[in-house]
Amino acid sequence: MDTMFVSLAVILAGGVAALFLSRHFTLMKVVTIATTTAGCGVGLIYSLSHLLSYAATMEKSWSWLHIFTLAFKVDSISLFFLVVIFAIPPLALLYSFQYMGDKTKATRTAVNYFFFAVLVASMALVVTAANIVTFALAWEIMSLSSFFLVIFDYQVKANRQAGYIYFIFAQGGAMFLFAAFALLYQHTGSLDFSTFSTIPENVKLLVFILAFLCFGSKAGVFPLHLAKIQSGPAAPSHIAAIMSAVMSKMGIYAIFRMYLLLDAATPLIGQLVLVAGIATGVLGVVYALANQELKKLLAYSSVENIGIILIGLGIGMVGISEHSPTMAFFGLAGAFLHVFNHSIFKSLLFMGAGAVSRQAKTTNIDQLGGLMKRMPTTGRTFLAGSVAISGLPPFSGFIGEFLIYYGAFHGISNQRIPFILAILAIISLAVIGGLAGACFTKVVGLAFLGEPRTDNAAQATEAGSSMTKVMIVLAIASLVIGIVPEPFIRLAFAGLHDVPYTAGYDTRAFMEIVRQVSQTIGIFIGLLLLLTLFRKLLYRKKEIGSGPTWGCGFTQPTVRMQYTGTSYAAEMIDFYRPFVPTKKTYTGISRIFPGKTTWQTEVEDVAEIRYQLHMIQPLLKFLHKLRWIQHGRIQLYIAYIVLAIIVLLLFL
Amino acid sequence: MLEFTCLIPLFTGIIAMFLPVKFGRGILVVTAILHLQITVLAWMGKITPGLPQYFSASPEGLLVLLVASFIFLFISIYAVSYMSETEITSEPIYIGCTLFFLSSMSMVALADHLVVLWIAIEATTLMSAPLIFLHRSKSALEATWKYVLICSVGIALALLGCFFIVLSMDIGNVEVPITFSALGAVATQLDPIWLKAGFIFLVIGYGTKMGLAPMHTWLPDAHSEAPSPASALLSGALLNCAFLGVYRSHRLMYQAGLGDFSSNILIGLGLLSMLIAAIFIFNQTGYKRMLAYSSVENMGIIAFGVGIGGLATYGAMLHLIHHSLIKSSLFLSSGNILLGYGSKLISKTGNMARLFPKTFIAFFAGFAGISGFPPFGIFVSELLIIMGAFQQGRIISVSIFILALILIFAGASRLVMKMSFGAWNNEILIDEKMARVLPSYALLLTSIILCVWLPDSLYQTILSAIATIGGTVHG
Amino acid sequence: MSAISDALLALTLLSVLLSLASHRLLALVKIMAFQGIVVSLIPLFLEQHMTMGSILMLQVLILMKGFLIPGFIYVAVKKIKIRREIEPIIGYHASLFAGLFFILISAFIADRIYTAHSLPKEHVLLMITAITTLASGLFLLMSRHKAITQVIGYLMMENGIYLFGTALAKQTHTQYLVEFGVLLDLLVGIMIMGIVLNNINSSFDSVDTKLLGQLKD
Amino acid sequence: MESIFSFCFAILITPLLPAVIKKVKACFAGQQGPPLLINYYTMAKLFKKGSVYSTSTTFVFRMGPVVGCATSLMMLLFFPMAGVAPLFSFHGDVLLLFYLMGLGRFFTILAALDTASPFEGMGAAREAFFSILAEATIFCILVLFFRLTGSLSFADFFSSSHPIGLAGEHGALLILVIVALYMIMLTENARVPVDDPATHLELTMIHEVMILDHSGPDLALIELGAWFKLLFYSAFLAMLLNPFQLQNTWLSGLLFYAVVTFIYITIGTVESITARYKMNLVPKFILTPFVLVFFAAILTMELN
Repeated sequence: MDTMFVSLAVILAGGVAALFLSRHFTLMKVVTIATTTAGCGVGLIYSLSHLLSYAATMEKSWSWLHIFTLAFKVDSISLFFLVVIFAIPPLALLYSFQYMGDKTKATRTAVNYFFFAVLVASMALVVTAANIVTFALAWEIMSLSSFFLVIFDYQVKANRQAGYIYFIFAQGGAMFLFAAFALLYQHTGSLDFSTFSTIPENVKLLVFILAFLCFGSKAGVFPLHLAKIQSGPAAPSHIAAIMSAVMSKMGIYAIFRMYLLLDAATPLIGQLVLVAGIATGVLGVVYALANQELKKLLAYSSVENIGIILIGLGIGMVGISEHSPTMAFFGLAGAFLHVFNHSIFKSLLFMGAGAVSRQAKTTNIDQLGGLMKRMPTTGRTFLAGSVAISGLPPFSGFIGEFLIYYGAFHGISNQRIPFILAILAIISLAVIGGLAGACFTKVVGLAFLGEPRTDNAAQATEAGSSMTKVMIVLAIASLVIGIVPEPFIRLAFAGLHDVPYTAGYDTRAFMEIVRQVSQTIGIFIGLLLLLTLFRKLLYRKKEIGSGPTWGCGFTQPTVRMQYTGTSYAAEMIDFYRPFVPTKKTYTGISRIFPGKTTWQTEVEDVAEIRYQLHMIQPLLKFLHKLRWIQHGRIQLYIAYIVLAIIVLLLFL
Repeated sequence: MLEFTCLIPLFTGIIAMFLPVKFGRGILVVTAILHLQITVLAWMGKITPGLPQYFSASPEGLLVLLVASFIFLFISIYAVSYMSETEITSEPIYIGCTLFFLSSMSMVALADHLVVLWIAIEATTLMSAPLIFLHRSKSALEATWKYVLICSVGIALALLGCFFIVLSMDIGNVEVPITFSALGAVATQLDPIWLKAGFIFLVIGYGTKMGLAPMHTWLPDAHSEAPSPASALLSGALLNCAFLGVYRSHRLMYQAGLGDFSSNILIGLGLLSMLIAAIFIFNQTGYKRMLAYSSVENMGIIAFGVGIGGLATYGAMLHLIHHSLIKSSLFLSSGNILLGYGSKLISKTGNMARLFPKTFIAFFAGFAGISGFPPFGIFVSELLIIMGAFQQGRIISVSIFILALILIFAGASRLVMKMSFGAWNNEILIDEKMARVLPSYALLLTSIILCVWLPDSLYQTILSAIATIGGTVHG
Repeated sequence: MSAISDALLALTLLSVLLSLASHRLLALVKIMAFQGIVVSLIPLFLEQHMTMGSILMLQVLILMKGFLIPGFIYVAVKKIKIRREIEPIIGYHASLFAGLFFILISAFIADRIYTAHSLPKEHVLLMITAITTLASGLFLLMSRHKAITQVIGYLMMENGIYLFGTALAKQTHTQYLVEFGVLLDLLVGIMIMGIVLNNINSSFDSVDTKLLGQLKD
Repeated sequence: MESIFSFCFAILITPLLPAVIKKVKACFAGQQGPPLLINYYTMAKLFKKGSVYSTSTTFVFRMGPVVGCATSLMMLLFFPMAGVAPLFSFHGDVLLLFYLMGLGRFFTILAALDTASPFEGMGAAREAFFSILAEATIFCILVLFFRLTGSLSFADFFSSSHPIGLAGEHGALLILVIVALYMIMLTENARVPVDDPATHLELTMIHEVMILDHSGPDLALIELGAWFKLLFYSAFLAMLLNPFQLQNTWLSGLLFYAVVTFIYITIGTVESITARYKMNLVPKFILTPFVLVFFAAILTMELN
């Protein structure tokens, strides 16, 4: 455990070093990145070695402010999440070396690195915290530091807006968290996590829901996802990658940890998580499909993946309450593995988006195109990430979903509610997979393939080597996990080692299946190579012509005739119309010689609209009406005092 | 002689009134240091009150005294630099009144006698009114007028409350000195009805001074119109002193077995203050007014915490300390902003992060602190208050509490974001100086330090202060 | 003894009602001077044992309430060019009825208080007067535009509190407590208000608090 | 040995069967129709040719046909033709296989978008949309089958001791499944009434419009992939329909291919007697099987 604190100290030292070296831009970056990476490396080795050796839980605590203890505890679940926390940030930092290249923003970059280090350290503390106060402390530091990371580019109004919404969700969520903890404290009288299970059954559900509101908003559960989808596009790409890939997993961790600690008998919790997961997954991907802003799309896709993870967790929880060990084990393991996988390919995709925004000056899909030729490495790695995130073999996304499917299928039993939930989970997973495929074919097909739609896109060049190298590493990692999933599945299983319900589950039979999966993917790749060879043979010594795309008889095609993201998604979005309101503005044609007409569609987030319409506007209106109170007339001010006296005297 | 804490500033204040400006500034700082030294001596128990029938060194009094003395030191350092930038026509008056103000506040902190406390609080009004009126503008005049009139009415009512408590002694046939400590010992013999009536008048009276809604109406005007060092003193020290009056009345009620009655009133007023603050922080136009409403909110939080009792009382006391530190720091920063941008309107500020980086750090850190983010202490105190409220089973109250906190945060953060990061293209009038930034940093740093390491004596003092109203940190 | 004090109390009540119905500023100031003297005299006729100290205090009070403060306001009114109308927010007739209503309520409250606590009934009228004066003072504060009238309202409120104190407090506990408190209150309140008033006059050319409503949200 | 033979036979016979459809359609039109071996000739011709690539395209365009064909072939590798144990199988293989199909589709769509042609983009969008709906139905069928057999493998579904079939247990439920699967087959293989492979107007196409720019061996691979896929679906259907449990492998194989041919004939018949749906009615058409299967799956809740 001390090793971990040492690594955190090193990470923080890297962050502080950035503040002191902000005048020497390159030196600052080198020192910070090297130090922080070293710290993360130590942490990674520590967590991996303990995780795989099934080491017993470790605890450590200090007294704080006389009445609290700062208690930390490491078990297999923490270790698993620590692996993610320590594995991804170094890559993001390496990526940032060239991505954060603006020397005029040296101070700001230094501050960014500082808070980056704080964020990593606080996330490590979140997953190791063992009592209320420690957890709340780490959680709040995490929220605050990530806020500063989000508003890096604060000159842009939209980014400030995003930062604001992020801030509100963070603090609002924290308040719900405080309430949940306080409710626990009311019943246990203790701050320690281990006493949670002793509270009355009927309170547990309430506690969980309160906590879920907090953790869900951090993770990005629909309809609490607004902060997440706002912050994703606003933050610099490597930050967005960390936030989406790692920090939102803290929400998942906390939901799961809360569930374990509460040890509630009610099946409602599992059902709630599952249903939330289904809604989040499906709506997340539909919105991803509907959005043309690449980073926003990726943020929505994170929402979708959180949905998948929650479906896994939900399956696991339902399995636990139904005493179905297979369902429980594989639901949870699938969720864990997907946490790991998603952190890899989502980082990859965000970094790709960052490279695109840097090189092509825009991330709007409808203005991109043809980048595969201009940015070959970014394009190829992005393609790999897209296949992975669509859950398609032979990349890593499939493996996590496979485990969840496996758990869900084994949940199909005689009990009605779990049966229906399992069916819904399976179908929604399938639908999510299909939609994700549609979504990412849109991104790759329209942004990277075809012809550039604007000059900016046409003039894009490949991103710097530190950026592309990181992306290559991540892409290869995704592929390796997909082809040789066994060690990584073992990692997820090891993460479940300390979960009481699934402890001691015999995984040998399943490992056989995993080997088969691996083998089948091998066969597939072999077949693919064979066919490629066959194709090569067929084309040997043949004339390969090239010409323009056939325009179906149209002789003067322009790049603007290409299908756009909006048109690609239109029909699919239309299918989900009630949940995906689309604002269409059409100027219409009038007069005999019509002027310029415009047609514009914009997809709005249903949650945002509802909040705006039913919460924020009435609230603001109400508050505005009450502003009359402070009208400036002293006579009435005195009347308030008199009134207060009279009212209080009535209680006498 | 603990009374030196009142006498020294009084004496130096008179001197400063008649000396040239140059010496006055020195006297201000020297007095602040002296005062802090005496206060620390008092903390160590080295000196005791000379007039025990009127004054006593109660733990809560010492707490408030220390906080006031501590922030006074930094505010006076700031004030020296601030005054050199602004042209104040009557600087000797300002320095003199500031010192008198400190004197009267020290008196409040030490007063044990019901009427002496009342007189001291009255005196704070007298001494602080010239501070608010310092700029002699129309709006300053209006603010002063409202401050004086409303506070006078409130204080007059508090006097009535004192009479009622004396009456409750008469009816209960109690023959003790009218000090809080003496009354506390015989509290159960006092007539409950008159005691309750007395409490109501006291809480309304002192609550007016403390800024509890609906008596808070003077507060935003006065805080926004006063020069920033004075605002910082008003918010950081004066409100605490007024709170002391409320707190001691509540303790008397608690000792008389009427704790539920006074608790409910405090909770009600506290929540009302928070909600009112929430209303006005949304779409607020002036940043000093925003800070003033935030003071209303935080006084509400303290009243709420004290009303809840138990663990929450400890939280409220911590909140008092940290609020004073952070809020005075914020007001000092706001002084820099006012100097730099030349306007109190939020719409006429912006992009502090770039143009005003040092102040920005202090201002934004202060905002994060006041909103309850670690590593500032309000994180702990709010958590404790919420936990305490749940522990007492006050679910509905705490729901309102949390709702108000969220609303206030949503309102304030929008404004602070606008000021910190919003677009702004004009010139900065007066640049920031280290002398005007360091005091803010020092205050914030103190809050951080106290959140990491709470000295044992401070902890024990808080414990003994809250023990008398059933406050505890265990169970 | 009690006949004189009752008469004084009746005079006080009368002055209260008069002040509520008064049209002219100067008349109002005079009424207040009169009320100040009457109110200060009342304890003289209630006390069983007068000491030198209390008599001295009494003189100071009379001087303050009867002459100094009204004189001060009188000068202020004379000096500044303002309309001598009172400018009520609530009309004179309504104010008068409000005054009567206050008396009614006070009588009710006083009765409740004295029966509930079986206090000596001799002070009932004093109590009624006290509450009425207090309430009317607050009423004046709330229902008049001019800053000067508000000062007068505050003065009246202080008179009420003073009477209250006299009615309730046994002198044994409160050695000059009431007098001292009220004096200080007056000092603080009136002095500062006076200074402010002067400044208001020079800044706004008027002491109408309508102009003092600029600070708002 | 049997497995390898079965697989090879299926591969070899694949091009033959779609010709049946053409023949049937010709019959309905009163024509003679092309010879049954027409597709072999076409293949040979395409393999001989070279290709013309659009300047817009990248390597993705060339990958499309290969991946598509490979994924279709994978299905046949794992499918127990005529009840003969397939070459490979494991518990859970269906999940992997259907996701591989998704991969094939992914690359087909990308290849279409790579051409920068508005028409191909349109076809790609439709393909993506309709396949999502179809996928939900397929997974619903898997739920149902898992409920019946407790397994997730084609081999266990059809070549175990208690294969799923119309004649077996719960045959009644399977009627719903068969109807649904038939409709899914029409959807996934771009047949009437979802898509008309014989149309000449690009705006109304789905699958055909996506491969406009492919030529030569690439086109051949795409065609092959499509035929493999069609064979897989009709084999799937045939396994469900086949009422006999014959011990003799040869006989059952014969019977199986007879049923498969019958299915091809019905496709031809449907194509001859119905018109394709308007594009906005297609989602409804695809949702129908989903509802059917979901209903069937819910019904299984009562089983034990």
